[in-house]
Amino acid sequence: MILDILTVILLLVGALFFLAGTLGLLRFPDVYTRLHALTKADNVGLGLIVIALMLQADSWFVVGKLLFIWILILLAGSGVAHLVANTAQKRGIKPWKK
Amino acid sequence: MTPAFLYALVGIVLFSIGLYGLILYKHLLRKILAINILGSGVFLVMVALADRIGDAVPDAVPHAMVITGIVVAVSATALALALMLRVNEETGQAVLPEDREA
Amino acid sequence: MDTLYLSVALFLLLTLVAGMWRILQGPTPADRMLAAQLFGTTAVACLLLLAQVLQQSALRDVALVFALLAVVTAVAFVKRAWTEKHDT
Amino acid sequence: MEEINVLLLFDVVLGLTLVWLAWQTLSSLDLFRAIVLFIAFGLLMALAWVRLDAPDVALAEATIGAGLTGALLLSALAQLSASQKNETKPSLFIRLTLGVLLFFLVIALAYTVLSLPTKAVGLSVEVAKNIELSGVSNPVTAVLLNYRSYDTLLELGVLLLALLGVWSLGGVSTNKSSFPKSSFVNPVLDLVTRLLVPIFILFSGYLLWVGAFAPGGAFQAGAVLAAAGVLVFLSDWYLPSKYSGFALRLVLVIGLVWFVSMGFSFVLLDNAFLEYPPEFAGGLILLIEAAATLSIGISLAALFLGREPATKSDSNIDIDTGVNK
Amino acid sequence: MLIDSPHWIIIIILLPILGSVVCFLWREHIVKLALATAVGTVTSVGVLSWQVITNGVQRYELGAWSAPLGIELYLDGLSLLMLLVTAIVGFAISIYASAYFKDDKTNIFWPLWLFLWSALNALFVSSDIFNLFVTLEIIGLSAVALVALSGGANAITAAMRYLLVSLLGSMLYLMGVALLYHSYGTVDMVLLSLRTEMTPTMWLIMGLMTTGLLLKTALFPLHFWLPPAHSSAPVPVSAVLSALVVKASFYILWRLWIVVFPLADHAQANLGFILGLLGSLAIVWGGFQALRQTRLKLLIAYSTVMQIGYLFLAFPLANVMGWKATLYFILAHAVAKTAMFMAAGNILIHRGHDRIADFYSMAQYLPLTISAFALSGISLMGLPPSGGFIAKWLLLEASIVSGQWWWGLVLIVGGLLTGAYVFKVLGYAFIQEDSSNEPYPIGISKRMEWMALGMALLAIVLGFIAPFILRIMDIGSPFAEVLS
Repeated sequence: MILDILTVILLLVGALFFLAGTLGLLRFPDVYTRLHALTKADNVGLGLIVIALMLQADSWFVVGKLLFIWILILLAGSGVAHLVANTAQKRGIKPWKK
Repeated sequence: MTPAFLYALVGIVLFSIGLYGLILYKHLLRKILAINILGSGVFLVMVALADRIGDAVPDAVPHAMVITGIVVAVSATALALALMLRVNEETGQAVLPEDREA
Repeated sequence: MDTLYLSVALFLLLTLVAGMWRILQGPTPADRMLAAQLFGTTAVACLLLLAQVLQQSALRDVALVFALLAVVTAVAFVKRAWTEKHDT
Repeated sequence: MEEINVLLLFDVVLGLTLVWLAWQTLSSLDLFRAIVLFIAFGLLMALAWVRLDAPDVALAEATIGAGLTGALLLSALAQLSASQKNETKPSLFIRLTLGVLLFFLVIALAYTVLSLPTKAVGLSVEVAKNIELSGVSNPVTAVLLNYRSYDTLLELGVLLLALLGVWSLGGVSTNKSSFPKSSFVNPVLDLVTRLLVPIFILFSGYLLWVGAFAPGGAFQAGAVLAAAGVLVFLSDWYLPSKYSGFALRLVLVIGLVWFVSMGFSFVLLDNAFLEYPPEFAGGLILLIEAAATLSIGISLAALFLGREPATKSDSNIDIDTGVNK
Repeated sequence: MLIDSPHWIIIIILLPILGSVVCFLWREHIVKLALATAVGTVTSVGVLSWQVITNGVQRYELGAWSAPLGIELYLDGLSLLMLLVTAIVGFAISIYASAYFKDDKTNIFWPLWLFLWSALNALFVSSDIFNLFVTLEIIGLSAVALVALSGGANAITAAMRYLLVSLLGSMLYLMGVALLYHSYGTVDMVLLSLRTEMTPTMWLIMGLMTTGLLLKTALFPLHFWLPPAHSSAPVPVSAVLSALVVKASFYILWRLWIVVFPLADHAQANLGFILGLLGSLAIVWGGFQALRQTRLKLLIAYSTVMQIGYLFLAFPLANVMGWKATLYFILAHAVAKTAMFMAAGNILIHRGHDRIADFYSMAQYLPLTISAFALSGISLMGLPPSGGFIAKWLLLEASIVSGQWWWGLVLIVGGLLTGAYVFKVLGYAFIQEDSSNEPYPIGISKRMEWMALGMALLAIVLGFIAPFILRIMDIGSPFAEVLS
């Protein structure tokens, strides 16, 4: 029961992070800030949902796989974020200033 | 109406959109994308209809056929893209001669 | 519980559709590509939820494939497609 | 009941988005945007396959349809020197005529689809009845590698032919800076590649092995392997030229040759071509798939490279293009 | 005994595939390996023919799975003749190509061509409509790559257009396959023929599949892609495309029409009339276009557009005699057109161009080649005693028997047009110019000249061995369903 409640909370917060990420992607003014928004959804949003599902998993194999997927996304996401930001800078895209 | 029919209808619409794009758009890359979308439409119809009996185990034969089809599609796409680049190199444009601007 | 999973999945799908606006708007290719990346992650979350509801563990493999292939397209973008001619 | 409604809503949103994406892909003036939309389209197609209880197809779509095709398209766009802005809209009359014709086609197809019998006419019963004899328990693998393995055999040929065609076209000539030079060496990319390539290969092996009893199989495993190859090319690693001649060609055809010889080996024992004794079928299928995975993976990766890699004997080795070094 | 083995039907498919692979691997010996494969394939087809002629129809269950679960091969007189003509034309083209291709293109040509040959064989014996899709794709992709082989803007754009058309055709066909499967639960032609019935759905399926296949067969007005593709390809490839590749998609359409589509009498009459009409238009349009051309290879390509028209004249008749005429047209055209393209190739190499107006003194320099052109022209015109004559004779009889004599008029118009463009070329070739002009130093391989002449003679011989060929056509009575 407690597990279920925890799952519900984690899922909802996770979904909220995805919403925040999307809103950031839509509302933020330039590539760098949008990148920032994106990584929140990637890392935290997916992470929360993965933890929620791990609580409900039937076997350790599933837990392991879920964790693996999350780590993979973290790794890939950070690598890609670096590449995009780095290239954007090299290409001369100026960061947004107020 | 089960979801299967919904997806079959989506497949039909994709098929038509692909056909429209293939006939009307001139840029070769767009034509190649159009063929891919058209193909996805056919595949969707094929698999969706296999699932139309709701609760039964879906028929594996169309699934296998679609996997075959996806591999054909990527092979053809690769060849088409290579050809497109050659057309671009030879003519300086990425359209067929009949579609060139006067 | 399943209804909750599905609702969250549906919600994620809707945020995904909303994110499409960024692909359409750009303005730079990087913006479009970032939106596609978010697409990928959201789809992974959707798949994991569906795997739980439909009791199909294979969907987790599909999610894993999504995660892996997203890297490949992103790198292909950065290394090949992102050239000056598109930065307008 | 509620569940079903949420699912139905999910399907409706997914379906409409697919149609909208397809339309936007084709009608967008910016080609880069079109390609990104197409990649998104591929991802959503994979979700649709999931909803249609076709996880095997979803795997194939996610790897090949969205992933590799996307990388191929991006790479091709980068090499395209022609202006993209030469799209003029055809006259309203033509668009309307075609639109109306296609509208009727949609109506006719929709009518056809809705009037199909709702009782099973497919082969699911036959597939299930013979699954014991097929050597595997995943029905899709049974169809691909046993019941209709002849199609799969020819399919390996399609890949090989496409590659031959691409090689004969030779890519864009090298002196016109075919690939935009990667202007900097990136240590992060290098690290990511180093970490990911072993994972790709392991996962490919996993998909190959799991294909016997769960979604997966040679095509999906091969595509994941190909993705590793693509990542390697993108990170500017090179295939040593001593492997790029005969050895490479051998790997490309090994799947096909092995398939034919396995299929023929029991002909000598009075079996039909591609008939496997049920007690060996499982093992044989795994062997065939293993070789096929290797060939499929390398072929798809080679398709991405876009031309035949230079061998040691070729004098004109081009350093910029990364074909050989 | 080896010669009685039931596996020859699969060997004719596997042998060229393996040959292709071997050519791909060992490039140093590619021509020898390829020719050995060609000899082996022709021999296998020979053994198979002997089996079928003595024992009748063959079936083969791949993997021992019978339809509907598995894929079955089926070989009757119709398939056998298609295999035989493929073997003969294929062999001649292989010999010709061994002299034609000199540079690194050999490395690409042979694997592609042998694979194409294998797919053609596979197509003619398959009785599974999805498997036919796969073979069609192999044929399409390899044909496109072969067209592009000659390089240059014309060939590349022609190949690009061809690829798009070919893919569209396949997808329309595949949509039909999907709907057939979900309507009747099988993709096996024989089983489908027992199950199909005329419903609105069936009409749509027929429309999709027919359109897709007509696009690939290049029936007027869907022929737009053919002349550029067939004329800009390397000569051996042009021959393969005109002689065999367009016939492959036609063959599928034909089989569907005879076996699968449940055509009631009036439907048959109406749809058949449309196809017959398009065929007639193709003959007239193709003939006039051929006459207008100033380049030899384009002229021959338009002649193919025209000759495809003949194949559809039997559809409104739908009687056994008409179908036999169609098959005879296929055989005669395949052989004659191969000869004609080979002749054009010889001229092209000899002169370095194919401008018809500059063909003076050709008969002097290349007597064998010009004879080959003339003889194949006789067959295309349908003059006795050639293969083309038998085909036209059969069709004339069939149209009179079924009271639709007007199709006979089309034959006469077609013959006259063909005569006009053949004599146009010959006329220029016999013009004498003063021989002080620089002689043409480029000698061409005797092999190439003799091959052209050999095929042209075969086109004539087809007129003499008609009884034998007609007897083969009856094996398994492929056209019998229409009779009932």
